This record gives sequence, C-alpha cells and structure tokens, in this order.
Amino acid sequence: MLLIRCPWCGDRDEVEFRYGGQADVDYPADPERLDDTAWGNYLFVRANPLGTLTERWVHTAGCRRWFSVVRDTATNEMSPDIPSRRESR
Amino acid sequence: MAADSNTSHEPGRLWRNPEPKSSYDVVIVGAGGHGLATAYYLARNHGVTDVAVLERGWLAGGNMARNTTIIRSNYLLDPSAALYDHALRLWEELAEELDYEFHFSQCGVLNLAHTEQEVRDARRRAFANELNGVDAEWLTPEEIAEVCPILDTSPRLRYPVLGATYQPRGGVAKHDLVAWALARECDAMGVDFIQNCEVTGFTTSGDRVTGVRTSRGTIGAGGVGLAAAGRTSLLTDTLGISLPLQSHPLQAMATEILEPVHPCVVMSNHVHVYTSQAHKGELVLGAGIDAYNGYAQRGSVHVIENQLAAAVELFPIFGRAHLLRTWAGTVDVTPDASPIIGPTPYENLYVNCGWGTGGFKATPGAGWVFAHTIATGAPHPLNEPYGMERFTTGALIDEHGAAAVAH
Amino acid sequence: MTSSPNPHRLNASVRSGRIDRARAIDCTVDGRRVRGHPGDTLASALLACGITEVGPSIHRGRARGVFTADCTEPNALVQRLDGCPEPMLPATELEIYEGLEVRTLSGVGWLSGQRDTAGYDKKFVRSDVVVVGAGPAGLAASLVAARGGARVMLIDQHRELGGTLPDGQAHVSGHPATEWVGRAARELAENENVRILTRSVALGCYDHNYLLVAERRAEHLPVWRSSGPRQRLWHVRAGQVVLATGAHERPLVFADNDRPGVMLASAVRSYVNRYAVLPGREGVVFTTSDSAYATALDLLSCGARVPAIVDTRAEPPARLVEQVRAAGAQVYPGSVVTAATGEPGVTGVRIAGLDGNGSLTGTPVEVGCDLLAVSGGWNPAVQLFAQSGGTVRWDPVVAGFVPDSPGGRSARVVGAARGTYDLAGCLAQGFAAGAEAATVAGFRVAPPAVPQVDGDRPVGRPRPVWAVPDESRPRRECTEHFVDLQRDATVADVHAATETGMRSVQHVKRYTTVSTGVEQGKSSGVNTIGVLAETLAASSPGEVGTTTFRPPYTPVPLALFAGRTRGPLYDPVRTTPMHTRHEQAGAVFEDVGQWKRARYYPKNGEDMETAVLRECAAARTGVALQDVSTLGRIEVVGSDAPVFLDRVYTNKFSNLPVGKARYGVMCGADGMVLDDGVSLRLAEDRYLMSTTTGGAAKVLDWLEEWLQTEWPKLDVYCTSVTEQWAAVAVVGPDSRTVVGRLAPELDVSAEGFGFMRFAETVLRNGVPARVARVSFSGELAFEVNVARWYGQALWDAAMEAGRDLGITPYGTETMHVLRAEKGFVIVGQDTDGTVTPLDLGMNWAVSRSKDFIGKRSLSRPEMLRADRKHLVGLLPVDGHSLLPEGAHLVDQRAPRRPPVPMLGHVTSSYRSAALGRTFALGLVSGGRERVGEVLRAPVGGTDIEVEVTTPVFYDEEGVRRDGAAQG
Amino acid sequence: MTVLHRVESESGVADTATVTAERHSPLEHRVAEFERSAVHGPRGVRLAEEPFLTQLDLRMPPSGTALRAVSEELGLPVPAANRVSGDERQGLLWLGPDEWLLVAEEGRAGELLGVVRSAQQGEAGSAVDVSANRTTLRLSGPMAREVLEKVCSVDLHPRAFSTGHCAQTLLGRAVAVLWQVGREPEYRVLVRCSFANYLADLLLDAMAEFLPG
Ligand SMILES: Cc1cc2nc3c(=O)[nH]c(=O)nc-3n(C[C@H](O)[C@H](O)[C@H](O)COP(=O)(O)OP(=O)(O)OC[C@H]3O[C@@H](n4cnc5c(N)ncnc54)[C@H](O)[C@@H]3O)c2cc1C
Ligand SMILES: NC(=O)c1ccc[n+]([C@@H]2O[C@H](COP(=O)([O-])OP(=O)(O)OC[C@H]3O[C@@H](n4cnc5c(N)ncnc54)[C@H](O)[C@@H]3O)[C@@H](O)[C@H]2O)c1
Ligand SMILES: Cc1cc2nc3c(=O)[nH]c(=O)nc-3n(C[C@H](O)[C@H](O)[C@H](O)COP(=O)(O)O)c2cc1C
Ligand SMILES: [Zn+2]
Repeated sequence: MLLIRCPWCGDRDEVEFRYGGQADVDYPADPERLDDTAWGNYLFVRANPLGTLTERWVHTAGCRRWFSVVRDTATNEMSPDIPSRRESR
Repeated sequence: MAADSNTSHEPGRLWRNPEPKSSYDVVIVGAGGHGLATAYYLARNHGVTDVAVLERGWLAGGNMARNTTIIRSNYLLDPSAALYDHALRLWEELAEELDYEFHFSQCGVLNLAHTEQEVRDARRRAFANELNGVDAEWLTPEEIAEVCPILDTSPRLRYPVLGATYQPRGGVAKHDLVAWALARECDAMGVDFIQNCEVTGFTTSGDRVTGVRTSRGTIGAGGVGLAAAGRTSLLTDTLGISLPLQSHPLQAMATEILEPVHPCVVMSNHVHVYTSQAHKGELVLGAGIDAYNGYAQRGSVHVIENQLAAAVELFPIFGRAHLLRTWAGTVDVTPDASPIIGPTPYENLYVNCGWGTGGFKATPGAGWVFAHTIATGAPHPLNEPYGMERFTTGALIDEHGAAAVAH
Repeated sequence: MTSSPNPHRLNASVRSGRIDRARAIDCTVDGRRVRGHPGDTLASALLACGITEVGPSIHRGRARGVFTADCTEPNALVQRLDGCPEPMLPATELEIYEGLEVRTLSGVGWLSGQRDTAGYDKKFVRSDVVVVGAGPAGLAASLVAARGGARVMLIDQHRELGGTLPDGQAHVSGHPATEWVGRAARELAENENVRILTRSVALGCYDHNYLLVAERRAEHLPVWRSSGPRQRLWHVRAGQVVLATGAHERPLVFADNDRPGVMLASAVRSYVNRYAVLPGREGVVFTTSDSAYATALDLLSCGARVPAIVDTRAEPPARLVEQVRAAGAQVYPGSVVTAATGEPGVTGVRIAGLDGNGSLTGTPVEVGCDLLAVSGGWNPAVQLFAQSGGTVRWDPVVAGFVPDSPGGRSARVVGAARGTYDLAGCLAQGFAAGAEAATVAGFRVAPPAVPQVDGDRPVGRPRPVWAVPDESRPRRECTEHFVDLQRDATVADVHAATETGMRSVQHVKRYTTVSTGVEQGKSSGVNTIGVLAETLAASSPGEVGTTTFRPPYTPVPLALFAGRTRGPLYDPVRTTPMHTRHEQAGAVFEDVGQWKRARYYPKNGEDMETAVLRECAAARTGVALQDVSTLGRIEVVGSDAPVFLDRVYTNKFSNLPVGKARYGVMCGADGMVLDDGVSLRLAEDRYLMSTTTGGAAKVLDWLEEWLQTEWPKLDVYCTSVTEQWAAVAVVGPDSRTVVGRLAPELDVSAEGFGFMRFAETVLRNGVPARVARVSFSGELAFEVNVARWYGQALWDAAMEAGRDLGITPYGTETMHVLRAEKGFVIVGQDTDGTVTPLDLGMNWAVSRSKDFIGKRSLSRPEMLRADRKHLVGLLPVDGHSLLPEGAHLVDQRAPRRPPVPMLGHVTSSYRSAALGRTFALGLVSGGRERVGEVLRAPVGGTDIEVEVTTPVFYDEEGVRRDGAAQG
Repeated sequence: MTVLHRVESESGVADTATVTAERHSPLEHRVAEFERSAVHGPRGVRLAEEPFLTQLDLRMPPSGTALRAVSEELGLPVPAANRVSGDERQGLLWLGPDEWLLVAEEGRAGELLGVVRSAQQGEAGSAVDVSANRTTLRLSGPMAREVLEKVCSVDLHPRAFSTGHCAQTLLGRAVAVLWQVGREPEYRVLVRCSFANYLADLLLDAMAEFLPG
C-alpha cells in the first residue's frame, strides 16, 4: 500500500488513487498530421523504465485532481514532482 | 564442468553449468519457461543446437517460478484460441515426451459469470471455442456445484454465480518441474544454460544484431531471441525499439498443505480471484496486477486483501485456511492483453513478450512458434497476427474479456 | 491424590513460572485429556504431562516431538477441533483454554465445511514510531520514543511483554529482568500516546512503512466466552519503524536429529523458566556457542542431570566451563553429537570429537539421556526487515545473516535481530534507536544511560557446524540428517539437488521443498544454506545467500484478510429511492455495476419471457414506467463547455440550442466507443450530460482527466449530479396523458413540447421537476426528473396518474428489447471495446468538421477495412427460434468441423411482442454489405438460419416517437 | 403555460418548494435500528441520519475575485485545505484546490445559490445544488473514532484530525466526506444516497463490538 502525497489533500493510501502511467504525454497538437506509427506510439507506447519514472496519479476518492510524482520503479520510493508542469489550473 | 557432452545425462542430472562460449548460432535471453521451450523446439524441430540461454538470475526464477500454473485454451478470438490450444495439445504430450513427471493435471477450469453481461460474454466465448475446436461447456449453477462442491453457488452471494464456462481439458502443472524437464532435455541436446548472466545490451552492425553484452562479457550471436518477460522493453529500449509494454507486479499466494478439497481451477473476473489446489496440497490463489509499473517483485497488500475477500466469499470453507506466503512477479502487459511474438526492425532479432498475466499456459506453444520464427526468419502462421505492427495498424487482438483477470 | 496430572511441572519453589497454578485447564489432545494452567501453551501443557511425542512426520512417518517454544515449530502442528476447525496451528503458540480440543497432524491439515461465525475486524491507524518486538530492545526503544512524546505503537506476538527475558534469568539493576519489564510495561501503559498490542504478529513490512499486524483477540478464549471480533488486522502506517524482533535459535543436523526429545536449547529454557516445566530429567546439551550453557545451568538448578555438554568449539570460554562443571556437568569440547539414539524417543547420544577440518575423531562414546538440547547458533529475525527490500549479509562473527546497512530504509533493526546477543547491548541499541526514530519523527529526545545488567552474556565466538559428519556414510547418503523436519528433507536431499546441477539455493529450496512449510525457513533455512555452501565448496553461507523473505511472518487465516468485506458488506449494494416500490411490485433484480436494477416484474408466477412480452406490449400500446435513476448525470459548466463537449463527443454540441437535448457518443483515444447518452443544454454555458449506468464514474473521470491534464486553460467545471436526481421514463402512446396529469402545468402536446426538448415544471403533488422528451424505445416518451428525495413520490404519482390506463412498470430487460427493436445500441452489450461508431453505422454522429478524442484512430488501416464487423439486424428465418446471445454466425458454406471461420456474433436477442417474432442484433464482418444474406448460427449441434437485416426493426420512419401512430 | 427552459433557475429546480410530505431520505426507515444500536457511556457510540441538509458544490478559480466575493457574501472565510470554515449551521468545506462544499441547514439551497451566483458576478466558476445528492450520517460518542478507524485509513488521531477538519476519503468501499463537528468526537459523514444503506450497515457492524452483552 503505497503512501501517496496528494499535493492538495496530503498523504493518503494508494487505494484512494488511480494510476495514470507515464506523465507528460501530450495529446498531439494536430493528430491528423501524424502518420500511423506516430499515432500508434501516442496511443500505446509509454515509458517503462527500471528506475525513476515521472508518473501521474489521480486522487479519485479525494479531491479528484491529477498530479505527478517521481517514483523509482525498483524500490517504489516516491518524491513529489517539481514543479508540476501540467495538471494544475 | 566442461561443456563437453551431449550424450545422455547421468541419473538425476538436469543441467551442466558451462562457461559461455564466445558465440552461438542462437542466443536466447531469459531462461523462463518460454526461453526454455524455445531452445527445446529449436533443437527438436529445427536441429539448431548451438544455442545459449542466458539468464540474469537462476534458471526459471522469473515468472516461471511464480505463476499460479493455470493452463487453459478457452480464449475468445481465433488467433488466441489457435495459439493457446496448440500449446494445450503440446502439454498433453509433453510430460511423456520429456520423460518427466511434472504433474500436469487436466482437472478442468471453471470461469465464473456473475452478471448478465458476463453471462453473454462467457457464452460468446464458449460458442467461439466450440467452433474453434476448443472444448468448452456452459454450466448452470447446479452443474457447477457438481464440478466444484465447495464453491458457494447459492443466491446468497452479493454477486451470485450465474453460470460458468468449463474447460475440462484445462488444469495445472507444476511449474518448476516443467522448467527442469525442459532444461534437462535441452541440456542433453547441447544447449548451454548460462545463469547469473545478465544481458545489458547488444552489439550491432547495420540492421543486424551481432551479439549481446552481458555481465559475463560479450557473446556473439547469429540470431537473438528475447524471452525476458517483464524486462524485455529495457533491452529493446537500448536499440531504440519502442514496445508497448508496461511491467507490473503480479502477486500470488499459497496456504499451508491441506487435504484435497478443491477439485479443479476456479476463476472469477468479476470478484477477481482465481484458485486451485496444487498437487502437494497447498491452495494457490491469485488475482489481477498491481496498478502501477514496478520491477520490485512485490506488490501492495490491499490487492491481496481484496482477492482473499473474494476467495472467502466464493469458498466459505477457505476462511480458516492460512495464508502461508505471498509473492510477486513482474509481468509485461500489452494494450490488448495479447503477446507480441515476431520479428523486429533488426533482421535477426526476435521478441517474445507481452504475455502479461497468462503466458505459462502457452509455454510449449510459444516456444514452438518462436523457435520457428527464429529458425526460419519468418513467423509461424500461428504467431503471424502477433507482430508488433498491429499497434500501428490497429489490428489488435483484444483479449481483455478473456484475460481481464490474471491467470 | 494418586498421581500428579503434571508430572513434569516444576515445584513452585524451584520455578514459579508465569502460570496461574491456582486454576486448572483441561484440554483434549488426540482424545486424551491434558491438564494445564492459564499461561500454558498447548506445548508446555503437553510437556508438563510428560507427552513429548506429537504427530508423525509428513512423508516418512517418523516419530516427532515438540521441538521449540515459539513460532519456528516444525513438528507440533495441530488441527483445532472445537469451534470452527482450524488446521496447522503450532502447539507452541497456542494458548490453552477450557475445552480446547485438538488433533496432532502430520504436516497436512484439513478444512471443514463448518461455517465460520467468528468476526474478523480491521483497523487503520498511523503512528510516529512503530516498534515490533517487546523484548528488551523493543521495550527500550518504545520507552524512549514515548518519553519524547511520539505516538508509539509496540507490537508483540506474545501475551506478555519482555520478549525472551522471562525465558531466562537475567538481572537488570540487580533485580530480575522481569521486574524491569514490569516497570517498563507500566510506564508505557500509562502513556496515552502509546498503544501496546500483544498477541499481535507483525505479518509484513511493506513499502512506505506500512505494516500489517494480526491481533488475536479471542482465540485464547473458548468460543462461548469471546465477544467481539476473534482477530483484528491492523493496518499501520508508521513514520519510523524499529524492528526488535529477536533471534531464532538454529537446530543442529546430525543422524536422527528428529527424535522426540531433541529440542532447542532455548526452548528448554523457556519451558523451565516461563512454564515451570522440566522437559527431561537427563539432558545432554549440544551447542556451537555460549548460550546453551545457560540451558545446562537451568536444568541443573531444577534437579535434572546434565551428563554432557557437547561443544563444537575446542576451547569454550573457561568461565562457562567452570560454572557448569561446578554445577555437576561434564563438558566435551571440540565435540559433536553424531547421532541421537532411541526409538522413538531419545534415550542417548553418541559423542565424537571434531577436528579443525570438521572431521570426526576418536571413537564415539555413548551417553544416556531423555532430552537433547541443541543449539546450532542463532538466526537474527530479519524477515520483516528483508520483506520490503532490505538486504542481509553473512556476519561470520555472529554466524548468521544480519541486516545490511539500512540502505535508505527507515527501518532500524536492533537487538538480537541484528545479531546483538548481550542484554546491555540490546538495551543500548533499543534506547538509541527509539531516540533516533522519535527525533526524526519530530519528537526530540535523547537516549538514557543503560542500566547495570548481568547474565546471558555471550563471550566466545560460535563455531557453527552445518551438518555433523556421519560416522560411516558419505553426505549423499545422510538420509536421517534432517535439515527441515517439517518437510522431512535431509542432507542427502540437498546433496541430490546439487548433483542435478543446481547451484542456487532457490533451486535447492524448490527441489527439496525445504523452507516451504509453515515455519518458512525460520528453523530450516540457514542450516540448509550452510550445508549447501559446504557441498558447493563456497567460502561461506553468505556466498550462497538466502531465499526470499516474504510475508506473512507467520500464517494467518484467510478470513482475517477478508475482514468485514463479507456477505452483505462484500460490496455496496446501490439502490435508487424507488427501490422499495420495485420490491413491493415483486421485481427480479439484476446487478449492474454495484446497482440493483429491476430486471422485470413477474406477475402471478410469470416467467421472464412472459413478463417481458407483457411489459413491452404495455410500452408499445399503452403506457409503461421505468426507474432510470441510475443513469449518470454530470453538470458541465463554464464558458468553454460547448468547445469541451465538441472535443469529447464525436458529434457537435456547440450548436445545440439552449433548451434542447441531443444524443452523443464518446470514444476513447483509440476510436472505440466508450459511452453514450443524451445531453441537455441548460444554458449557453451549462449542459447536463447523461451517461450509461455503468459509465457514470468512468465518464466523469474521463472528462476530468482531459480537462486537467490536456486542456487546463478551458473554463469548464464538471460536477456529478447522478444522485441529485431521481428519474422515471414514462413510455408509450398513453404517456402524454399520464405526464399531462402528472404535470398539469406542462403543455405536453406534440406542438407544445417537441421531441428532444425539455422543460421545468411543478408536478401536481407540488414537487418541482424537469421533464424531457427523450426516447430510448422509439415510442412517445417522457423522462421526468426530480430531486432525489422525491423519487418515491414521483414513482407513486406516476403510477397513480396512469392507473386507469394500466400503467405497467418495466425493467431493464424490457428496456433492452424496446431499444433493440429500434436498433439502439447498449454500450457494453452491443459493443465490447473493439467497436467504433462507424462500425455501429453511426456515421451521422461522427463529425467530419472538428477534431474529437479518438478521431485520428478511425483512419488507421484496420479501421478502414471493408470486412470490419458492423452492427446489423438478424432475423431468424424461423421466427420462433431465439438466437442465444453470444452465438456466432458462419457462412452457409462454412465447414461443419472445427475450425469453423466465424463472421461475427449475436450481441442482443429477444422475442418481440411488437414484431410477433424473435429478432436480434449482432456484429457481423462486412455486415452492411450482407443485408439480405442468410447465415447460420451453430448452437448446441443444430443450426439456426438467420437473415442479415438493417438494425432497425420497428417503426423505421420514426413516427411513433411523437405519438402520431397512436391507434 | 410552460416555460420550456428556465435558464436562471435551472439548478434551483430541486429546492423551489420544499414539499416535505413527499420527501424521503435514504435512511428514514432505519431510525429505530439506529436507536437500538446506540451505546451510551464512556465506551458509547451512536449513529443517526441528518437528512436534507442544504449542499452546494462550488467550483471556482482559487485566486479569482469571485471566490473572495462569495466568501464575503456568505460571511465564511475560504477554508484552508482539509478544513471547514463556519459551523454546523453553515459551513464551507474544502474539497479540493478549486472546489468547496457549502453545507447549511435544510431548505436553503435556492437562497444560497442566489447569494453565490450574484457574488460571482458572471466570473468563471460553477455552483450546483447537490442537496439531494448525499445524505448525512452523524456518528458520535467516545468510541466514534474507534469505529471510523475500522473502515477509514485517514489519520483521525486528535493530533491530525479534530473539530473543523474534513476529508474526502473512502469508508469501506464508499467514497464519503468526513467532517469532524465536535470533540466528543462527533462526525458528520456525507455520503451519496445510494451508498447510505451500505455505509450504515458497515458502521453498525463496526459498532457492534461496543454493544454491551
Ligand atoms: C503471480 C503470477 C501468476 C501467474 N499465473 C499464471 C497462470 O496461472 N497461468 C498462466 O498461463 N500464466 C500465469 N502467469 C504468467 C506467466 O508466469 C508468464 O506469462 C510466463 O511465465 C512468461 O514467460 P517466461 O516464463 O518466459 O517469463 P519468465 O519466467 O519471467 O522468464 C523471463 C526470464 O528472463 C530473465 N531475464 C530478464 N531480463 C534478462 C536479461 N537482461 N538478461 C538475462 N536474462 C533476463 C528473467 O530473469 C527470467 O528468468 C502468472 C504470472 C505471475 C507473476
Ligand atoms: N546468544 C545469546 O546469548 C542470545 C541469543 C539471542 C538472544 N539473546 C537474548 O535475548 C534478548 C534479545 O532481546 P531482543 O529484544 O533483541 O529480542 P527478544 O527475542 O527478547 O524479543 C523479540 C520479541 O519480538 C517478538 N517478535 C518477533 N517477530 C515478531 C513479529 N513479526 N511480530 C510480533 N512480534 C514479534 C518475539 O516474539 C519476541 O517477543 C536479550 O536478552 C539477549 O541477551 C541471547
Ligand atoms: C504454484 C505455486 C505453489 C507454491 N507453493 C508454495 C508452498 O507450498 N510453500 C511455500 O513456501 N511457497 C510456495 N510457493 C511460493 C514459492 O516459495 C516462492 O514464493 C515463489 O516461487 C516466488 O519466489 P520468491 O518468493 O523467492 O520470489 C508456491 C509458488 C507457486 C508458483
Ligand atoms: Zn487530493
């Protein structure tokens, strides 16, 4: 049960969150201009590193905000992302 | 131990522990079930015996050591049914062929349906199975109770069992013994197993791979087959090949040894658990992956709590069995819950990965087609649909219905 | 008095023990009565009665006896029979109570069909400092951390605090150590920031300092005396963790080392000092280190004889030797026990010399005894530390695996758990770790000075022996040198494993099954590693390494993990405010997600088919009513709401006029249909979106995800109002009349209230409502929405308004039929995540002029294929035969034997009252081009012939939705 | 005559008239059961329903002028994260960085919606009446925290959570808003109506331990 720091609500248990995979994958500005390979990569290919991964979580049972954190996929050690480029408004 | 003989093995001998040669015709990365089966069929079907299987840890110590050993072939889609049933037919002969008792038991597999939509989906799968020549029956709750009396089929349940598909030919096999049986035969045919040998990258020349870099030095290779499960994309990343793989922890658990109570395999997507009793007597239980990516071979405890709640709901008799041990593997999951088996942009590099939560059952079948792909340079008809280009064209083989729960 | 029922119980003047002699407890073991006292475990009670033997071993049926006094017990496993039977409980941990009844086992337990009525509870707490283990080290850590003001939790698996101190004779500040324990316990108990959990096992230490603790609350009580939960699973999130889990003594491996009467030296001490039980009158001690000398002294001080202390070390510490000699024992230095003799129980040992190379020397001598206390050294209990990723290393001085440098983990390991075996050292480490942990957690505190202690102080280095050589046989034949008593595995087995080519301890474990029993290697693991290291000529056990440490620390019932999540609390049952009305109407319910939805309302014993035909007929010819309160509702508000909806729906919503409603489809980025529903435009900047029942939460999440992570600049806010509203659909030619009565202020005429319009009004009962003219049946229909708390009133009012017209409640099954007759899809039934809007023939809803989520995916090569599966209508040629849902369709000419190429499958299939026949929807390869073709559906050995049609079966012109076709 | 769409009042539909006779709360049939399950004394704990509270969901930019105006108009400071400003009669609960829940006594939705809307002055944001969306359970008594700790993983220790604190979290398998309203302790648990019976079952089950006998 990971302890995840929601930037808004504070430390909460993993069960309150949903995982969103790699962070900062932009929706292509003009999808129609991408070839099938590039679009396929956008749809399906995500980073899968052994080590640090900047990833997204959403606090589904709490404030429902998306945010990113950096986690080591080998140890699960987590640190909040600095600064949060997106997912804020 | 000299890498000398491929004569028949001493009694009890499973494998030699040779020093790696400087190069091999074929290098297989990963001595899991798939790597072993690939080496076996390379030798048996294609006469390719100058093969090394490189393993970063101990032989078959990855997911092969951790899976809940469920074998079945009642998949929905044609390519899946063909591939998994090919595997099941091989299982039916493998123990004899390898002359090794690995407790392959066709005790039957029940896939439960708990909602009307699950009933539709399950029957759709059963109908498809029939037309594909895969044994499948649709059972009512009363019939289920006959197959598995300890299962609570009463309407009392929060999500009562409305029916189940039943594959009598499905069952379990003792995973470790399967690996040793394959390893022994490979070893006898001259295949080298190099353990504690982690592949860290490749040497290339143009669009060919010429060898692998390992923790024990560079080893030349005429062809390379990747069968590294959860760590596959780490290797392809080094070549700039992006695979749609995500590696997740998948947990399982066992109880103490108990007298036989559980006659078959039971799987439930809806309440998310699957159970069987191993030949030794322990109950073996599993469920779905942990949500996040991870290589730690451990997961979160709420996943286990949820699946044990489901298990005790379905099997009230399990309440006082004891949780003895929990563990986890690292499974590589694809977007369509089907594997990737085939060529890569490098002409002599092949991948077999993405088996996610359910590749044990495919072990011989996957080895068969992957060996064919490596030996001939072209996919076997059975793995033709499983190339990585499907994620570009959109020709996915979406087995989420059949594979949503790990198994 | 004839004979004492506890012949081996020590006189209170010799050892008081921590038992209550004033009260006797009777239990039954294998049908025999066993008497003990409060404070006894089943094992101590057995030994007190002179019963050493327990169930025979699993594979070889060899006699076995109580071997330990703790959770490492390999032999004395019992099946509890009283109450709900429970398998494989270690007698050494089982506290006795009146009425306890057990049967001894041979390594295999059984499950009974008896229903477990006990309660299992969970608790979720946080704590600044969690200390596992209440021995001297753990107590010390807790005391200091608590003094600093931290919230402290102290966890120990035993009923008493003190860890192993009550097993020994140590002194603190000149008083028995148990007095120090008592003082510490009082201080902790009085501190309101401290929570002490006894009888509680820390099962696992997980990522981010999450601990799982199983508390036994009522297990030591007879069933009739226990109230409240039997066990409780604590979920503890710790700021800092201190592990003071102690050490487990290792057995020794020699010929016939499994005989009843062979026992761990520390267990002997425990039985003598804690339970006042003398396990034998002639005790040989066989040891590799200092600690077992205390066992000898304990035995001697109780009047037992110690004919031999066999020490592997050539030069045991002189002080110890003198001490035991003075007390009357003979020491055999540089010696080993080569074999235990006797059948079945130990009657003697054979002792031989052991030279510097580990070979036997001299002629073995035989010494008689009825007890053989063995100590192969100690294994620090590193399980919890290692579970969450801590690494261990071999420490040759300790002769055990100890925690490697904490390596960034916040768990601090202290005391015997890190190989510190002297009491002063344990206290010092405990104080220091407690202070450190509290300080890091924000409660500054300094460790106190360590009090004066004596006793139990090891001085000499151990000389471990992994397997005593056999007097005559080579290793590969040492089939009675047991390394794992529970799994009946021997030195010969380990050797055989290596002969197969196995080098890894992981392989050897799996080959021999060593360490896979309930003790999980606590007693068998390191000896096996040692034997393996020797066999492989490895430099040390460290080179071989350990197997993986995995939770749980000790086995726990599965029901404990299920906790409260059982029966009716397994998953929430969600119901609408009209639920009781459906129940009263005799509805049969179906599970849709967590909702219970009325599926149909059988009258007078109708089956589903009859009821549904009746309900359908009412909707098509009269008036019918459905509870649609489960539909998801989301208010989408903001100046950019129109732009936003244009992006998430495949069709346009920006041009929807205020006051009107529109049906919309959403896709995932992959172009596959995700959800659908009707959205109302309430105002320029405000929409009310509806989603499918199952899609409500998913769609809200989906909208938020895009808003927050892709388009944060849009001025749009989404609020779930699913449960703000209750709604009914009033359907059928007579619905206008009913709604007119229900909402007298509303102009319900065709002209006054057009299709896809909505209005606000007040119902006749005074309840404010929003009425929309939407239809999911093709029939004239109204959807009436009211605030949730008026839901039941709405239902009643509608039923009342339609009573004379025979208004008929209908369920989801009828709803499915009605919509299917019109070719309307149900997402999730007619789609399965692989279907695009174009596959469904919804080109009209797919905008060409704007981008929307998933659009790009629709032009991938696979999506453009002519043979994609299209939604079509299917009419069985024989209008009576009903296609089973899920059946597949094949070409007329398709082969009859597998594999049969399939063209598609039936997604929905019903009998239609309106059509007077059966019909279906399906997804069929190139289906739109096949209209008119006849295909086969092979089902259960027969074929059903079906004609492919367009998917709209009823009222293709769409005239009925305005009620025009009313007859 | 019918107005086809009443743009001004579209969210006021639910509250225009409070037709109390026609109104039913999700737990009204369980009053007797709640009373039977109440435990008094030092190890006491009680459960009750507080139905029909007025609830408005407010969303607006945290730094905008609208929020300040609304707060002033209501006389409730903007609460810090995980806190409530005001009191049980009228409280503003923090739900997220741009979301608040205004909870007031029953029957005030229309009035308060008007106050909020006019203070908002057409600036970005939304105010939605969600009074009927959730009902409120009241859990009180010396053992109330013990009971909640059985089903909730938020740290409820007085050092971390006390009167005036709130949290959106999971209770068992239901999402709820937890609000400590008194020291005893006393909590309000706001839960979606369809989960109310489940949550009541869950809490009663957790309370059973404290029932005498
Ligand atoms: C808990 C669990 C339960 C499961 N249950 C089932 C089930 O019931 N039925 C079923 O069909 N499937 C099941 N599976 C899935 C199944 O185990 C896997 O799909 C299958 O084992 C994968 O193929 P493999 O055996 O080759 O992989 P692995 O056994 O994981 O083999 C991959 C090998 O590659 C090695 N390797 C990785 N990287 C390198 C490198 N760089 N250099 C050298 N070697 C490397 C690894 O160490 C490993 O030994 C389960 C999996 C888990 C984890
Ligand atoms: N060679 C020797 O002479 C030798 C060896 C070992 C211990 N000792 C003595 O033993 C004492 C060690 O003190 P200590 O405090 O380190 O350990 P301890 O053994 O006294 O206490 C450890 C406690 O932790 C408990 N525990 C372990 N794992 C647990 C879990 N997962 N959950 C709950 N409880 C758990 C144990 O039941 C035990 O009560 C000292 O007095 C030392 O001198 C001596
Ligand atoms: C089918 C199956 C049955 C198992 N049965 C047992 C068992 O009876 N006892 C046991 O200790 N472990 C059992 N295990 C778990 C293994 O001990 C081990 O945890 C697993 O292979 C993963 O390896 P690791 O824990 O070393 O990482 C079983 C594993 C599998 C896959
Ligand atoms: Zn949050």
